[in-house]
Amino acid sequence: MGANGIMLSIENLTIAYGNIKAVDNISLEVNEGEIVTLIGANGAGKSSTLRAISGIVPYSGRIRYRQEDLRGVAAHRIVAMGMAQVPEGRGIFGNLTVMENLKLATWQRKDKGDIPKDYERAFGIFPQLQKRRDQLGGTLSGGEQQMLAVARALMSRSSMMLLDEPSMGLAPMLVRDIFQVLCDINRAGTTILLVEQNAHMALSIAARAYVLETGRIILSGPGKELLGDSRVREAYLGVDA
Amino acid sequence: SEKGNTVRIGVNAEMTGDMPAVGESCKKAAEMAVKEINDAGGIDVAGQKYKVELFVEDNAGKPDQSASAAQKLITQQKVHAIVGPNATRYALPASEIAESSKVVMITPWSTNPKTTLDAKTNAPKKYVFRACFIDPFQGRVVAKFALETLKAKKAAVLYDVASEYNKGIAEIFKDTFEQSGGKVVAFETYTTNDKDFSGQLTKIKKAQPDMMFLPNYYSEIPLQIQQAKRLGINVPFVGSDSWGSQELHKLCGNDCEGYYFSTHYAADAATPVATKFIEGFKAKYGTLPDDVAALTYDSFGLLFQALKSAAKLDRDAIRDALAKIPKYEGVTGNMQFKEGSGDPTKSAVIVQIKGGKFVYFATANP
Amino acid sequence: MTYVLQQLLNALQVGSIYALIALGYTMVYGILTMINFAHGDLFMVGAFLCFVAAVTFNLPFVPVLLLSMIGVAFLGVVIERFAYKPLRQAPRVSAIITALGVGLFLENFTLALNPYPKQIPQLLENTTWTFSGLSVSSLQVFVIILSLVLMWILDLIVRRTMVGMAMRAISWDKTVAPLLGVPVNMIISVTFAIGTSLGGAAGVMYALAYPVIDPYMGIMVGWKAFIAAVVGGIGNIRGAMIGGYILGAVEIMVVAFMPSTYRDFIAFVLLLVLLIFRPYGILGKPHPQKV
Amino acid sequence: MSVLKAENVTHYFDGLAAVSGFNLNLEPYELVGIIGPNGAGKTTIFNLITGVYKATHGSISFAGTEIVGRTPSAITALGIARTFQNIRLFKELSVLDNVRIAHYARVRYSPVEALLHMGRFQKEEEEIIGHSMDLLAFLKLDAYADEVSKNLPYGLQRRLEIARALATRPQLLLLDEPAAGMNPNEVSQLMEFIKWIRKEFDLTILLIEHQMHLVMNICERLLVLDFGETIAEGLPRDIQKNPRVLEVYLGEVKC
Amino acid sequence: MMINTSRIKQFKENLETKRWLLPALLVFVFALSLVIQQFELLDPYVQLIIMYVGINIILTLSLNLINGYMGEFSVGHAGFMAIGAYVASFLTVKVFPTDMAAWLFPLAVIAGGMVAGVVGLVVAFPSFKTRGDYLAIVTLAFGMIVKSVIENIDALGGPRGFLGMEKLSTLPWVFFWVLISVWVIRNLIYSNFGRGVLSIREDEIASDLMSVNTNHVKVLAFTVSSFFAGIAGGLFAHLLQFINPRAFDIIKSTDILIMVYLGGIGSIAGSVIGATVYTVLLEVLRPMGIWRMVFMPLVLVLLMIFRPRGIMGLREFRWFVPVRDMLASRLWREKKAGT
Ligand SMILES: Nc1ncnc2c1ncn2[C@@H]1O[C@H](COP(=O)(O)OP(=O)(O)OP(=O)(O)O)[C@@H](O)[C@H]1O
Ligand SMILES: Nc1ncnc2c1ncn2[C@@H]1O[C@H](COP(=O)(O)OP(=O)(O)OP(=O)(O)O)[C@@H](O)[C@H]1O
Ligand SMILES: [Mg+2]
Ligand SMILES: [Mg+2]
Repeated sequence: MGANGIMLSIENLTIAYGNIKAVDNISLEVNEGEIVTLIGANGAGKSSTLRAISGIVPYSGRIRYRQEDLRGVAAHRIVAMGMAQVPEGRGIFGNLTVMENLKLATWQRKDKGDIPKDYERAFGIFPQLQKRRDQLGGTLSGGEQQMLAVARALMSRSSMMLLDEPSMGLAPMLVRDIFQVLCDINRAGTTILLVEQNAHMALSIAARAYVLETGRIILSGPGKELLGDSRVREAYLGVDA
Repeated sequence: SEKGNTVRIGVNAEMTGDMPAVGESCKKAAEMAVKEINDAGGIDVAGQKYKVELFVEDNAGKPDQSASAAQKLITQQKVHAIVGPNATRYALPASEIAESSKVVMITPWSTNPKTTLDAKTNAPKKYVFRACFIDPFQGRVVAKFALETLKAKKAAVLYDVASEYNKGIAEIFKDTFEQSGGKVVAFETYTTNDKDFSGQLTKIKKAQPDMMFLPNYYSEIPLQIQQAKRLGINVPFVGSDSWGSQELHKLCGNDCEGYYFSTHYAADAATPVATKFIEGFKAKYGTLPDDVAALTYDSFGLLFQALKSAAKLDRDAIRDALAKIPKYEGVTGNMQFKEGSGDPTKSAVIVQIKGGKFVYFATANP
Repeated sequence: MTYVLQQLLNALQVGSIYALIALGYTMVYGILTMINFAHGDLFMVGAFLCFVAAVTFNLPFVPVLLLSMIGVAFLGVVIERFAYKPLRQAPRVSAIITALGVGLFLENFTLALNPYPKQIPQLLENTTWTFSGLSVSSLQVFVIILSLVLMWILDLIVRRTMVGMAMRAISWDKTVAPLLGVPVNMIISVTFAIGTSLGGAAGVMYALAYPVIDPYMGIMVGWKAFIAAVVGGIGNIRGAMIGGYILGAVEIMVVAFMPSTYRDFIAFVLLLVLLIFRPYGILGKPHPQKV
Repeated sequence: MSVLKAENVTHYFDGLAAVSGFNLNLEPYELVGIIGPNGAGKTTIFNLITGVYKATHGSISFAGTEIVGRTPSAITALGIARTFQNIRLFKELSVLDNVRIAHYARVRYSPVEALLHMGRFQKEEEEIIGHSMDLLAFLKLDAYADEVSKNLPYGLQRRLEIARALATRPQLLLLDEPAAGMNPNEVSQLMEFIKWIRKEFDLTILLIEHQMHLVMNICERLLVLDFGETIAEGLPRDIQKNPRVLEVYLGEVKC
Repeated sequence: MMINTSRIKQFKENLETKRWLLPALLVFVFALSLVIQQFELLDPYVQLIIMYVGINIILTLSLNLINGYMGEFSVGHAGFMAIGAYVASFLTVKVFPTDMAAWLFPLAVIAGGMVAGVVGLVVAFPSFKTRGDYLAIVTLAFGMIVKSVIENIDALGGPRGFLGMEKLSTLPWVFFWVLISVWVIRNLIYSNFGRGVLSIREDEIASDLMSVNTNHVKVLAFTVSSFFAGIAGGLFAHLLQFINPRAFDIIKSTDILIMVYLGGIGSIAGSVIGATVYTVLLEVLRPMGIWRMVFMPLVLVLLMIFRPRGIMGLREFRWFVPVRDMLASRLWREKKAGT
């Protein structure tokens, strides 16, 4: 893929909270149409990276989305540019109904007329949600909440989706479902940057992967390749090398 | 200890806090009195002409600040005498300081008997005076007026329980009224800053009084009367000197028409002194003076008269001259300090509200 | 019976006003978990704007109401931008103390401009109807109805509109909202505008019902409305309404059936007892503390 | 006698069973691990043991004493200490003060003695400082004693939490995801460290962990939780082969 | 290693020698205040202001214990002050023989503080269950209840207030009580209980789980805090010689709050500075008239924006910190090196 194919590029990103450097000078890129995954232990800086991309934490370095520098662009404007995030812990508004949660995600959209079509698309992907349209987000089961979070990101008409640990807290069956949906969405044209603890699963669907450790990228390469890497196997898959 | 060749007079007034309007009136009258005497060339004390210099301190409607204002006037500004504070709760702490510093303090408006008395011995304080009559007198005047003139048998009282003035006068009214054969059928209270009295008034209505006594501040009177009328209480309303602000007309409009209150003076039955003051005040500030203004002006008048007869310009000489004033003709009537007391002998008047004016109705002598 | 009805009616009027002010507290709290102690003083500013509009500009009721609401809303938004926004990351109490400071500033600034209490002219025809001893004034009815209508509208805004949805979302989680494209600062400003404009409306209503106003009028009413908001469950719109009516009812009913001297004492003791049994207010829920 | 015995412990949140029918018997000096997917109820079990939540049903006894219904501070004073999944240090306080606070229950002097600086006060305070510093030195944190704890790097914050827990002189130590945020190297060190403190302080240890490497290597026994229920229990070796457990942690999707 | 140790020793000795300066200075000032009192050396106005400053320091310190050190938000502190003021005044005026009042004055003040302290429990108990804004309401309502109760007790003069106290609060007495309150709060804060108080502010749950008996700590903190508020009340009453319920209303509570947050939370030095700056500034700006009341809140708002924790927030004047605490780690190292 050429330069045009680069959807998101990050150069020399550093994020610090006070004295603590959460992310230390990392660079990575995501090409259009790819699933790229970022794995690493707790506190490695994965979520911080996503937050920086979405413009909700200050950072140094350069983040470009479709060639545009995102520095100084307000978080809600970045969403309008077509990049949505499914945050860590799902970020469902427990006091809003399923429908309201979805509706809120259309805040930045200009093409109000197309919105109904997108509800249909979302409900097509997650038929379970349709049955629970008027239920409060807080009362959904974990898996349903995660689906809602993904559906919500779809509603903002994003061409790129950032997901922070979508498998967190899900029963194995649901984990599989969610990953299946991610593959489907990706095949339908959405670029995905996926942060995961469930390294095995993530590596198996990702085109490429980066391994983050205490704020630094220590490894990168095609997903399948890393799946076989002994260091990865030992550290993240709980399998003795 | 006093410095310079001016007579230095301090004002300790409630400029901020819970009764800024009182402080404002007090300050205006003080400035007017001082300007008048200076325009007339100053004041003669023991054969020498002095200009009068005024020092106004805000007591912020707080007892501690009232004390520090008094103390500041005494030791920093080195005043010869102090006028104010007006409300008893601020006058009391200031009076303790004036008394112990041996500086004359005249409160224009504190009608509580305790202000001029030593709290321990109940003997009069030596340096504390007032320009107004005291609550028991006023309470009795109103009670007598209600019984004799209004022929009321059953009275209702609504007063602010958190305010010493209102409570004091309400209780004296009740005692006098019941001793003289009347009956107080409702004795209801509220708390300062309340604006809704509907609960109390509904209860009062049930008690079916012939008259209602409202010894409360003028800014509350319109609300109380309007709400009472709206509930269908149509009896005469009677008040005390705290009604006596020209602002009452602005605030009350027609609702207060025809009602009575006891006060210090009546502008229409005014003596030439009073007329001159009223005209002067109107010319200077564009409003009619209220009784805080009149009493402040009289406090200054008392001081000036005392100064003229003082043996020398000195705090003790002023106090002696003041205590011995033969008779002072003031805006609020003639007065004289009772032997060895800071309380003047003076009469009260009952005025009626008529056509947006306070109209003289009767005089009550002590 | 008439007596009880009359007192109930009184309670309803007092409660409506408390509820209206409590709503403003609750809206701001709901979204920022910040107690806007300046709210009572914004309410006072509303009453003074009513005076200016009605007396200086001689406007009739509807423009007066709108002008006060808009004026106070504007002031609220300005205060939020300059005094509260810089403190969003600071300890919560700093913002509360700032709000206290802003309130004191508003009181004393107004006082510096107007030392005397002001009278509000009768902007609305006020007739009193009597039904077998029960007095009902048109103003009373109007205050109660307008309060209810404003509350209803607010409830609609918060429950049904996109902006209301965003407000609820922000109150649930401030950090996620921007990730969905919701402009958080804008919504907070709108919330302040709505919350404070309700304070302004309450100021006008109060000024009509109790037409003598002064710069310190907001202090006590403000504290009481805050109590109402907390009793109802702070952050909860319907809770604020319920809290307001409860406080109004308690105050009036103590006076109605007990010596009025004990009103404050009994009213506050009752509120304390209520808080002991429902420590988070009537409709409030404790924020679950995840360990 | 067993150190901790939980029998049929059940806990509901708003009608949802976060833990149901949980049983556990810890022998002295045992090192037992609890694993399971997120939200399985692992932390809730810690909260039930330490008194943060009161079990809806069931009983928990510590060294023979029933502890359900006691306050957390009382339970801690009995000899159970813990660390937290999401670090809960006293952020604005110094590292040393964090550890000193954990001595609370063992102080014998009264407030009056503290006021008057009477003998016992001086002596105990010095002892506390000495003990705290020794502990910090033991855990190689003494160099940071005067540092404000929120300024420590993540890994040291975790270690400080352990130091703080040890300062309460526990018999039973509960560690909630102690390896979270550590790289494989650090995890290896942590494994040694846990074994070492167990020996030094003669502890019984119950730990929650997601890092299989750690769990499989140091735990003598494992419990696997899912949806509040214990789905497997046994030796790490057996657990590792248990198909149901494998399913919880691994899975495959064709993309 | 040798060099290092000796340097610490030197530092410690240095600190310890200089440390005598502060108590010495305080004793000197106390003696001075006695002399001033005896020979009327100071302008009574300045004396009065200094006494206000002193009383406000006690109030600020005591509220800082709850709001600053423990991290609660109590807004009814004037209520405790009222209790102390009324109890002490009632004793000196109505109970103690008149000629003995001056001698028994300290007793009256202490009694006022103790009653206030006991009543402090009333607020401590709800604090077991509620926190934050709900506890704020409890304290607010408490303040209003105290005011309303006093208004209804005729023996205390009701709204008319209580008077007849002699001017028994003198510079030495106020100074003495300031010293006591600073000393008590400092010694408590730098003890086990004080650490408990701080840990509640930082994280109440963790504190409980680190064996801190949070209920005990809260009871102690509320009792000590209200005790000193009561002491301040007794001094205040015998300075003004007149008290009424209104002097202890919500506005007074607000003033105390402002002094706490102005000076800085969780700091003795902050309380001293906050109370002094606020009191003195109010006096100095008196010539501004109404505008002083406009100006002061602006100062407060600006300070909060630029220093959200107040002037000395969470910092301490180093001589207030016991050597044992300040040099804890160094002394330990020194000892290790020695053995
Ligand atoms: N708001 C914050 N303030 C201070 N430190 C923070 C903040 N957010 C994160 N950190 C710290 O930054 C580091 C990286 O955190 P981050 O959340 O990015 O990690 P992560 O890789 O997403 O971990 P996890 O797997 O737990 O989600 C951690 O040490 C964390 O404690
Ligand atoms: N205070 C609470 N109120 C309501 N629900 C709670 C509370 N605490 C925990 N839960 C719920 O109980 C369940 C178990 O939570 P718990 O924290 O014990 O999980 P866990 O096994 O420790 O997971 P993790 O590995 O993510 O830490 C979850 O569904 C959680 O949402
Ligand atoms: Mg993360
Ligand atoms: Mg957990």
